[in-house]
Amino acid sequence: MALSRDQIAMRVAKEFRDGNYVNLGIGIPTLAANYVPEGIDVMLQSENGLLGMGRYPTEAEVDADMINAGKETVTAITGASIFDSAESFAMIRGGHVDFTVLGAFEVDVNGNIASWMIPGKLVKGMGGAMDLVAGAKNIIVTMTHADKRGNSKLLQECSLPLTGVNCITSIITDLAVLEVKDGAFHLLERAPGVSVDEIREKTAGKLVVEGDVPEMQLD
Amino acid sequence: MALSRDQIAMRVAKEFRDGNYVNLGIGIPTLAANYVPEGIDVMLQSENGLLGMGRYPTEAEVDADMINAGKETVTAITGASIFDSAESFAMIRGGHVDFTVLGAFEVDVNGNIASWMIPGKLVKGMGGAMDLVAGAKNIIVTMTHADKRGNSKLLQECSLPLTGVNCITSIITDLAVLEVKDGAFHLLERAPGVSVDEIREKTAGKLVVEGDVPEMQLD
Amino acid sequence: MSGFDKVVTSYDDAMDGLKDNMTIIAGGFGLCGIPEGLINQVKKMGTSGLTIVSNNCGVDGFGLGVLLEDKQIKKMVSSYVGENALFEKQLLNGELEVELTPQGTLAEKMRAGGAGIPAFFTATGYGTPVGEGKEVKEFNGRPYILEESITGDFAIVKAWKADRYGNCVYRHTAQNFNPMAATAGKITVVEVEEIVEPGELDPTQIHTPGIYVDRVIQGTFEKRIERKVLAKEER
Amino acid sequence: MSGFDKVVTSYDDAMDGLKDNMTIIAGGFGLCGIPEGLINQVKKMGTSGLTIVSNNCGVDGFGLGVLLEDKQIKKMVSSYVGENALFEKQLLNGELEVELTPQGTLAEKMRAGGAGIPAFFTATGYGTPVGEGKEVKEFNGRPYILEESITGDFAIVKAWKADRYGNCVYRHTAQNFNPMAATAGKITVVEVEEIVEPGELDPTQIHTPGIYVDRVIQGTFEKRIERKVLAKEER
Repeated sequence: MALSRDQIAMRVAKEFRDGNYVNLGIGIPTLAANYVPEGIDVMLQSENGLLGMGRYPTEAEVDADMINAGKETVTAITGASIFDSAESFAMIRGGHVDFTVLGAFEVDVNGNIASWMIPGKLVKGMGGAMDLVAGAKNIIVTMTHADKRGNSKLLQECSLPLTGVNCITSIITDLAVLEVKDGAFHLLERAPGVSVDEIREKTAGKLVVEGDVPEMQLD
Repeated sequence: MALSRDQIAMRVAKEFRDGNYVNLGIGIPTLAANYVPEGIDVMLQSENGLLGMGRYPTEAEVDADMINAGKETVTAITGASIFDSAESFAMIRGGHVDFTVLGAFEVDVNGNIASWMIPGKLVKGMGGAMDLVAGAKNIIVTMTHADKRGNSKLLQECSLPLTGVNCITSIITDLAVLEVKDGAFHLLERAPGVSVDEIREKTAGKLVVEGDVPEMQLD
Repeated sequence: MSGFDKVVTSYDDAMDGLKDNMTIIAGGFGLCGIPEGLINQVKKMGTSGLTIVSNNCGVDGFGLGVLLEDKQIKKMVSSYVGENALFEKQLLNGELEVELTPQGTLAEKMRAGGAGIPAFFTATGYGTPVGEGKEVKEFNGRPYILEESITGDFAIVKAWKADRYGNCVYRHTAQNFNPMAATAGKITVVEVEEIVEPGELDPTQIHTPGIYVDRVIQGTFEKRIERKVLAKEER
Repeated sequence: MSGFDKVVTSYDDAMDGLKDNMTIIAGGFGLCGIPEGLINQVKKMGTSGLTIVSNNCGVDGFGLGVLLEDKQIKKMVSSYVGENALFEKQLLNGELEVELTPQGTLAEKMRAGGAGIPAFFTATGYGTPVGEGKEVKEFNGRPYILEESITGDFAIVKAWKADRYGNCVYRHTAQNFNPMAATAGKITVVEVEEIVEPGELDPTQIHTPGIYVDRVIQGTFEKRIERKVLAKEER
């Protein structure tokens, strides 16, 4: 069975180590914050200028001056720091953030990613995505393995305008966990009940499968 | 009569306008702070990271964490701000400081300045001098017109390694006030009792004298 | 210290000197920490042909969005736009030009503009449409693109508190682009929630030293919230 | 949040991993705001062949000057040196190399190193010995030189207060190069006057966010004054 959005987030959260600084993009990545394993603490970085992002506020806590990168009202944890956007992106671009998790339209076997622009549709902008993929120590791309019409999002070469080049090493989809290296997708784990054949069929770019591919552990 | 060090500083201070931010180098420039005309306020910038430098401390006020760019104990005025060295030089290099006043070994007719290095002598470094001459809106060089052996410091071309190029427009010496433009020193004012001939004799670079040259007003 | 008193008492004085075709750098992220009154003053003045450098362009009827109503903006330099219908319409009509700039590059361009750095290399945008036509140089085997800095004729900034000398502090994430914007304007105008006397702000805790600031004006703020999301138990 | 607790309790732990021929970036200006105990630990370890990036090199017997005694320093990157006799001697002997760097360029190189900017253009040093051999490019008709950023294997920093997560504040002008140094070390060690609990520092008033900091150690400081000058009436 393909994973739900929450299950993808759950699998993402298993990558985090205690003491990691993590930037989570909008959508599935944001959900990962709900599934950080017990005994592990991560500190969330919000690129508008907040390190140590907390939960959403109660009505009484709502403050127009306290928002996250998605422009949502938010709180800060004890021990947070708040700073300007140049400092925030100095952290990101200087490689100080341990994990960036973000969505994508396409990823290819060379670690290129397209996530911000579909020609012909209105282009709203890249926000901080190009900075995040250029700067983070580790990037995890989360997305469905194929689009709604069944077209693979894991390509030999991205067709859409890129967000960054040679930067993606780790992909977690509703079907699989893959590593990108040496010009290929390497299958590391399958979603429970999903066959290697199905993954092979839905992966347009070169796929390397070595030995038995274990199922993901989600609990 | 050639001006004393304090008289040079006095003449320098007459250049300041109310509300100017000023960085004063070590030596004669520092003295200028004592002669700021009545009704005029300037705010002193110290490049180690202090805007609004005050007087020296009393014994009770001495604080090892409160020093100026000359590494002297100092105080801050009410309304001062204190910041890191990158911010301090952002101000200087970004052209936000109205006046830099500094000494020099040599200045030439193209506005080049040499002030930090005499080959053969031990070189201690340029500190912030290269940043200051590259960045300040207005630079005033203060120095004696000639060295102790009578050699002019106002040259056709600097002979010592430079601190900056094409950056000096204003020179105040013990003999004269000069503007540097169009490849020449333009004599604007004479020290009281000093003749144009004496200045001409002690100026090695091209000197332009137009009309009657007034005496400096020092009171 | 009257020469350092930056306080002005009218919005006309605050934006005096703004002319058609100028560039304005505006602080703010979304609707958070935006100089609401200064933006409204630009609308009132009717100045046109403006280039606005700001991470976003407000929403319909609020923030920088109001400058679209009379087509005052010629060009936006932003990382993310189109949160309002009017923007989209003018963009598709060709009445409005957009230069999309990665958010971190935009912040750095403003800082560099204020700090006398005309250009810097960054990995951000290399190999993407953002890097097209830009100089590429390798450092330690990795390619970087050259990005030029940004300065403006005006910078409009929203601070929490400022003293009469222009020393500013920002509140929470309303800080965002404001400190960099403040450094990059030929004329920097700060609209604040509270004007205090010099000495009331701790000298080591000032976000924007007064040297960057030309004018300070007391504002009143609606502080509209773009996306109010509450904790689960309150939903 | 134990994974974020950066506090170490011994100087051995604080500088663990330092090896011969490494580069250390050190905060401080003159003797103000220097990590006294960390410097002494480097002396105790006897590590040699070090490249030290710091605005100055201390004085005879104090600050970075103590690392000269056993010739631990191979190269200094500084804007102003030679406040001590031993430095001068080793420099003239050719036992010590110095790369003189303008003070503002040095600060910016550290900041750039921490911020992922490999190089930037600056007017500072153009046409001088500092500019020799460096790329020159014109922007708006003015020539600028290309300066590369600096990172270190270690950064040693002196802060006033830090919480357990490594969030730091600096006191008065002891701030100087410390915040930039903190961003530019592969391993950043902060020696502080006081360790506080998370939450005790105002989140909007933190000079160095903890993300840059790997280790925090409680120090004791002599805080020697280089040039004590008193107000006239007290002399």
